[in-house]
Amino acid sequence: MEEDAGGKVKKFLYINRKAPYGTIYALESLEVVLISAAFDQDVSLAFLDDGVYQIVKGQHTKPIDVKNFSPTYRALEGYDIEKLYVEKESMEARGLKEEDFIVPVKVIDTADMAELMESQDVIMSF
Amino acid sequence: MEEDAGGKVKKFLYINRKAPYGTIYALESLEVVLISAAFDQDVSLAFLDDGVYQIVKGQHTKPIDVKNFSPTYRALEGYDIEKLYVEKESMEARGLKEEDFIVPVKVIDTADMAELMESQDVIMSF
Amino acid sequence: MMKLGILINEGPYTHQASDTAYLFTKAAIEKGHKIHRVFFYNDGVYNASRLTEPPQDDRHIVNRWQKLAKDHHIDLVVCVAAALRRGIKDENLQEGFRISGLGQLVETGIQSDRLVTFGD
Amino acid sequence: MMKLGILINEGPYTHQASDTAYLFTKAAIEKGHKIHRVFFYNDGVYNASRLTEPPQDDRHIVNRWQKLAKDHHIDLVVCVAAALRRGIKDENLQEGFRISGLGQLVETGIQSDRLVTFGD
Amino acid sequence: MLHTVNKSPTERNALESCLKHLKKGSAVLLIEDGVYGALRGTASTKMVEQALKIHPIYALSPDIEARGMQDRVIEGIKLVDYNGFVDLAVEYPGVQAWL
Amino acid sequence: MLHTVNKSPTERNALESCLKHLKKGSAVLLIEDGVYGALRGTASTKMVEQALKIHPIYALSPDIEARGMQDRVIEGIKLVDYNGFVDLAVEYPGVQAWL
Repeated sequence: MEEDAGGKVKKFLYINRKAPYGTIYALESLEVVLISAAFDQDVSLAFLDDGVYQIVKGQHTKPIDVKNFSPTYRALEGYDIEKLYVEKESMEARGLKEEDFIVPVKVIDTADMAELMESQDVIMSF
Repeated sequence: MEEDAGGKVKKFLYINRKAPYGTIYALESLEVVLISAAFDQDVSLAFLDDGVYQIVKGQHTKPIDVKNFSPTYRALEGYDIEKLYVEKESMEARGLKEEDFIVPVKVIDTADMAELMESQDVIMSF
Repeated sequence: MMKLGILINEGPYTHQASDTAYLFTKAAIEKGHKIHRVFFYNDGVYNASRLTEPPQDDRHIVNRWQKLAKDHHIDLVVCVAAALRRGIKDENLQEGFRISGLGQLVETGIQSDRLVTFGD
Repeated sequence: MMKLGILINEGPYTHQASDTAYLFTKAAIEKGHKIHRVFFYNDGVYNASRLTEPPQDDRHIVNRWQKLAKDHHIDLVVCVAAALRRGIKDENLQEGFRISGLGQLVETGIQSDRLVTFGD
Repeated sequence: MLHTVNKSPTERNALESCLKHLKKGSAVLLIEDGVYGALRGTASTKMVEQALKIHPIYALSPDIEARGMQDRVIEGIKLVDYNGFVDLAVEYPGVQAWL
Repeated sequence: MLHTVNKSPTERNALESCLKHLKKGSAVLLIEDGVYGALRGTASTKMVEQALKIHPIYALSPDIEARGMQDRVIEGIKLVDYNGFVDLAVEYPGVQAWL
């Protein structure tokens, strides 16, 4: 892997707005996040709208014969990817609480989420 | 083409709920409808939700370099496919009127659309 | 016992449609129903690619369909028009699938007691 | 003049994403901007299939990308992981595209002044 | 008629449109991301509970479990596995997918 | 930031979610099926007109014309072609796609 990016450090935000398993977007987004760890950038993840479902505890995918990738979010910490933001309004509209998530997250409101988006150099959405 | 289906005549309903061009579903649905003409079945088309956009007049697709398939709906009559239903509530929520459509349609309300769906033998949605 | 037709409109891995269709079809067979045909349309044609190579720890959607079809003599039909514009041809078609016209879908609707659609 | 990176997440014909990305990229080149890379991810990898054969009266999305890249020396990169699980390999890869790792996408984000995403 | 819905009600309009088109005797089966429509305490719960007064609503338990939603299902929604899905498809006179 | 939306507001929640996340100085560009959000007299018109009071909203005219919507665009929404799309992507400090 070529990891030399000329010493630049940019703020990367990965936006997750889709539920897991119904489509592959959540998984393939996570695959990019993992790769980005090798580039020493300033990485954040945002979970809003149905994206908050990606990190809910208690996923058991054996009955649909698909790999459960939710534990991988826990591994992000080991790659120094620790800035995970969940939008409060999205979480509440789905009856979820902070303790329902598989990883520590920072819950922020819509205004702060908008602020976070605005402050980024590179935004990836899948 | 094998058109012998053992003499059975079934009621086929093609349900169109998606806008044209953003995705290929409207076009590929129309391709099935055209083929079904060869089978002497009792064919109806339903346009509801964003599907009503498929048959709006005045489509000019040259600027996006995609083929304009809306005139094909006019050709359906030549194949004895004449039962085209548009849902009134869907049409009105999009600011459309019966005269905005490229083909003659029957405008029916949600209750009648539900009735139409219920009375079919085979329903295809794309 | 009924005759079921299956329509799959999305490609493997990207959408769950093909997974659900497979598990439904398998359950239907085990219950003694007959599968008249599985028809692959729209992006569903990608389910027939012989070149598909998922990660080792993932299910192999293409080969799974192939095996089910072989074990139970199921007709797996890929729409020729949808396949051509998506780069699926005899050249990369998995054994056990066949390419044919859309008429086969209409015929499936006519001949089956139920047509069950899986898509996006 | 700016350096632009393009990300395409959907396959040809099925979604308009690749069409829009192409017309955007062409306009950007004509305006004198530089395209750092076009990266094909998710179903976007299907844009690189050499076997694609649209109807005669339709645009040829794959060959159009190929020509644009050739005329303007654009790097067209297909993600290897996304491609393998979708049956895109050297065997059916159109000339002018290359298969590489996801790191190339991150690098595109780092090196480009703007990353513009087209998807579903 | 058995109506299948595979889209999340907080992302798309499929479930809402489906529920508006139910006739007496029809049932709904929530599958794939559609199972998010089966949950308590969400923005779509009330709409689903209203429909549940008149129509049987089922949800595919493998999809519920995959998404970690097993403890959140609205009371009265019946869980079925793939065998149950087949039985429903056979029991009702037709299957309509709300794609 | 330039926010692009390519989904119909009557099918999905992308436009609504986007409009909630606009910061001062941000603009919206409607493309592909997103251009249905640019229309007068629809269920989403009011929401878009509200946002238009604060933020510039653009729509991609090739997509408007493809869909036959050229006579229905809300006053104040500016039409751009692919060149204009490029100019907007360059003018704003970043582009965020609401997929």
